[in-house]
Amino acid sequence: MGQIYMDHAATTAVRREVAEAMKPFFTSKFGNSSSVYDLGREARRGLDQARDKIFKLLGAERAEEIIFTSGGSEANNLAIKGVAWAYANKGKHIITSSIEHPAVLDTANWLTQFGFELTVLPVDEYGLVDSQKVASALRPDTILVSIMHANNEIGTIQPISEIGKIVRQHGALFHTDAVQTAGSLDLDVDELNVDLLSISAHKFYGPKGVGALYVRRGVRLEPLIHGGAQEKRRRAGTENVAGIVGMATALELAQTERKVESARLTKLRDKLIKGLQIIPDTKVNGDLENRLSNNVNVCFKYIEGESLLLNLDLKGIAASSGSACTSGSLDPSHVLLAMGLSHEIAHGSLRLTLGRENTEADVDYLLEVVPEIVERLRAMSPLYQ
Amino acid sequence: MGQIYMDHAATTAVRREVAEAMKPFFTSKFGNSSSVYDLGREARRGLDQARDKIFKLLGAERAEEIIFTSGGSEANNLAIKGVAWAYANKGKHIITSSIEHPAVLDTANWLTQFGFELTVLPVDEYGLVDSQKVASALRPDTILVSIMHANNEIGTIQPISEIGKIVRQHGALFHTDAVQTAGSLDLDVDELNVDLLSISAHKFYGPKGVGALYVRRGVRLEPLIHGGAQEKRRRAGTENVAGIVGMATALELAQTERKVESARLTKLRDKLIKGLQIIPDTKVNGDLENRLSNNVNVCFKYIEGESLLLNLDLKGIAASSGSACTSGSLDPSHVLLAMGLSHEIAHGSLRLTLGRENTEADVDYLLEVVPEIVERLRAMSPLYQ
Amino acid sequence: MYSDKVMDHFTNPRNVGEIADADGVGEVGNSRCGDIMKIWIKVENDVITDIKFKTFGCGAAIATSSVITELAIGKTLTEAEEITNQAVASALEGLPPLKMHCSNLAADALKSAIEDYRKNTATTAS
Amino acid sequence: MYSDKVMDHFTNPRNVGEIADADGVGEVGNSRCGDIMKIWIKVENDVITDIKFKTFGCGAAIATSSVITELAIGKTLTEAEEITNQAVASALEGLPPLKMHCSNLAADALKSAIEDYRKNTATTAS
Ligand SMILES: Cc1ncc(COP(=O)(O)O)c(C=O)c1O
Ligand SMILES: Cc1ncc(COP(=O)(O)O)c(C=O)c1O
Repeated sequence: MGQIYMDHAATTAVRREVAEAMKPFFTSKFGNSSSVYDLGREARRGLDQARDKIFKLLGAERAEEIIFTSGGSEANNLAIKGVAWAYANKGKHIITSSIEHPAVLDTANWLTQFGFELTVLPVDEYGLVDSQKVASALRPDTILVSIMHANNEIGTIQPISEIGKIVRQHGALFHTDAVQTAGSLDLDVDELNVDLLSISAHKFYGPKGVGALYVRRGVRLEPLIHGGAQEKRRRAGTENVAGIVGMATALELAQTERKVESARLTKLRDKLIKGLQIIPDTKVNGDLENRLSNNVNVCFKYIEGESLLLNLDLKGIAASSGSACTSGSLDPSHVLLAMGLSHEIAHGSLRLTLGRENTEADVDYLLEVVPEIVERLRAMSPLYQ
Repeated sequence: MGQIYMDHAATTAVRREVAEAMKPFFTSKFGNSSSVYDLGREARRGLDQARDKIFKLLGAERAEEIIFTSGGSEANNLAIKGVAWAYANKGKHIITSSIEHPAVLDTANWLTQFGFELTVLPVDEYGLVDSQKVASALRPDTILVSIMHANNEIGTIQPISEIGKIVRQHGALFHTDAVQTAGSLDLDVDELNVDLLSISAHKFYGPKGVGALYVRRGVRLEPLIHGGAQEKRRRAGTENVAGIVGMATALELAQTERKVESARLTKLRDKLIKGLQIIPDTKVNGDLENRLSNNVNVCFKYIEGESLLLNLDLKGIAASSGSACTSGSLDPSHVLLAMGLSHEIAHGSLRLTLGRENTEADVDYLLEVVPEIVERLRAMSPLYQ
Repeated sequence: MYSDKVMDHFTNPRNVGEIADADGVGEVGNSRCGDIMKIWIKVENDVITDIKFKTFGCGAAIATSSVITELAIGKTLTEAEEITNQAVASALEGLPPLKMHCSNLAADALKSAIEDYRKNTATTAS
Repeated sequence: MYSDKVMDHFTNPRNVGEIADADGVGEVGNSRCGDIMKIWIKVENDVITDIKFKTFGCGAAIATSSVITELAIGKTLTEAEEITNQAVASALEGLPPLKMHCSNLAADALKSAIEDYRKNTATTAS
């Protein structure tokens, strides 16, 4: 039985070209990029080239607008705490949405103990943030708005460009968590009207433990990690050169292949959604129009997510759920709840996120296997009559 | 002309065994360790085994006492800010020393704007912290003392066990930055009397961008990076599994080979020091007894460090200096200044840090080349008569 | 994550179903926290002669429900009442720490079914 | 980090040394900041006929000192005074950003030497 991986929103495998690009920086070009000697300069060159690639791919103005981090969570923390501490004199109001990743929500919440005020905007039943609600929430002391580009669970893509226009006209800074979109959507920071943007390499076939924060020129930022002079004093620590080179290579490949691959995945996605909808008492979550090309998210009523995942795993399928039982908490996905789903239904969610290795045969296999499993679990469920 | 790398305190190359251990986690075992399916469990197993290795090598009590970070700087920031925020109710006084790494000093300094008070202890001419000075500096509201295990520039090893005893009897927490010693000294957290201890993989032939913080059971810690539930909610972000596995492998190898390799390096180090001392107007920095086995640090009066390094690079030797010109700041090494050296002399420092690949022939070559370079630069110096 | 024993009970759960003319029915949990267990028992001379369950919940919840039906059948009510959640976890060769609290409710469901039986018989007797 | 031109002047610095009977001597920088440049000039009919330097400092400091001696020799004092630190950096095909401020002092050292010459001749004339 082959393994079918359909959890690309969780993480992806490092692709061959990326692994190759990283290799020399582990061994022969291992120098510390801050050093003056030849080995250090080689590392510096690797770093500079990676930064150049990335700033251009994001449509940024200059290389210095990119700060390398240890991943998406650090990038989000740096964006929010960094702006908050740097602009606390100007104001202490921050706006975000109820469906953000915990690395945004928890971070913004943490700041409230220091006198920062937080407005968490609701979303509609499709998980969309209303740009008019952003406009009404803006206050004279609003320093930052953070709305994610696309949601990791339901794949809903937000009207970032529109929101950004409103926020920036108002004079506040605008951050977007683009961790889920960096490998699949066009990321032009000027078109998106963003001042800060987070990415994470392992979501687009790069290595885990590397990310970046785009910070528009002129935006002040207090470091999250203090210490050495790396990253123009905005992020201390010896740079993960191999990882950074890997990220740049991965982003370049993903952006080059973006259109063709997106079209291919959209077809598979739609076939999958259509096939799963045939199962009775099934609800498709998220917006069907403004949706990541690889995201499928459905709720099967009367059954619980983890037992579904375990059964899928036994059939060789790797998938994910917004079930509380997979996260170790009591409450299921805060995203599904924010969209108005009941706890009971939210517990039965299944997320399938497609990627490079998936084929139509995989989709067909899934459509064969899932109905049986759902039926079996429902037969065992005290909620199903 | 071969390349001679003598800057192992800056960074080291990933050794073959480590690269091998990391490999599968980039490609075949790439799963997200939080996932329930098989691929996720494989990653989780890699992570668990790495954590087990490391907690045992540090003489810790349990695996949960290890928090993985993106390196030494993050570990130091997490230790200091994490304890400060968690214990602010108890007190706001922190003690450290004048020769700490910037990741400790800048972090502690940053906290003073939030009402934390900082005592920065002086060191003697050998760079040693006096444990009696620590004792006198302790106050009822002291929550944390952070003294590094060994200094990265001068190699001086501090009496950590003694200081730790005093601090912990007083009821404060004790952190040590062991980034420079993890690969070369015995690191038993109980013998060292520490509550928190930082390490960084790239200093002991592991990859860059991975480190760990040991946190004694019962010590509370506010996260530095908020978000997901990883690392028992003390450090959010998808784990760099490959890097973490690499770090564990590297630490295990280093600790196994520690005694034999230390003895070998001590011999080379002493030959190097003796040979360089023959050059007139040369000062050896640091303590000759309590010293890392691989550290040589000398000042050649009347010359400047960067020009020395450039000349060495032209001869194929990679080394480092506490010169301001290598760091881009105006002031030379804060460590050398803290030991009482004048700016002029501190500018002429040379640090040679030995490692696995270095042989006696390397030392001989250095002793042949350095005197010529020093003479040439002095002939050009307006300070030398 | 799960022991072989848990996976065995999860993939081949014993005694799934309902008992139409049950002497006692117990239910614990709620859909908010994600685990609901319902247990039906038949009792003859104070001994559990038949037992069935239905569970909405994760792998651990299903396995604990299944294993408790094996543990309880043939036991007197007093013996059955003494089965602890801890004993259920042991019979499964352990559960992941996170699952010890939220999904290990089968003993409570059984107790609730026995209580229900006692209530029913008390009513009948009175 | 450094251009080939900088490395050329660093490894083969021109006009290193002192002029015993110099007409003007200039010194800038201090050991605190890590760069000290000293320049000696001989002047005939307002033209710099000989020039030497000694520098304590980084690669950039040595290269800028060396290149300014080449730029200045044969120039009139007025021409020499017009050499800017920027021109020195350009003659070296650029300097790393960090070095533009702290180590690019050669033009100042030359100006100081010319000033010294003027002061000396003024004193003699009076
Ligand atoms: C003593 C000491 N502490 C902390 C660090 C920071 O470690 P990293 O560069 O891995 O963040 C270093 C080295 O750079 C160091 O030598
Ligand atoms: C939308 C979003 N933001 C942030 C993150 C955090 O990224 P990382 O795990 O690389 O820290 C993730 C994924 O985990 C994500 O999906």
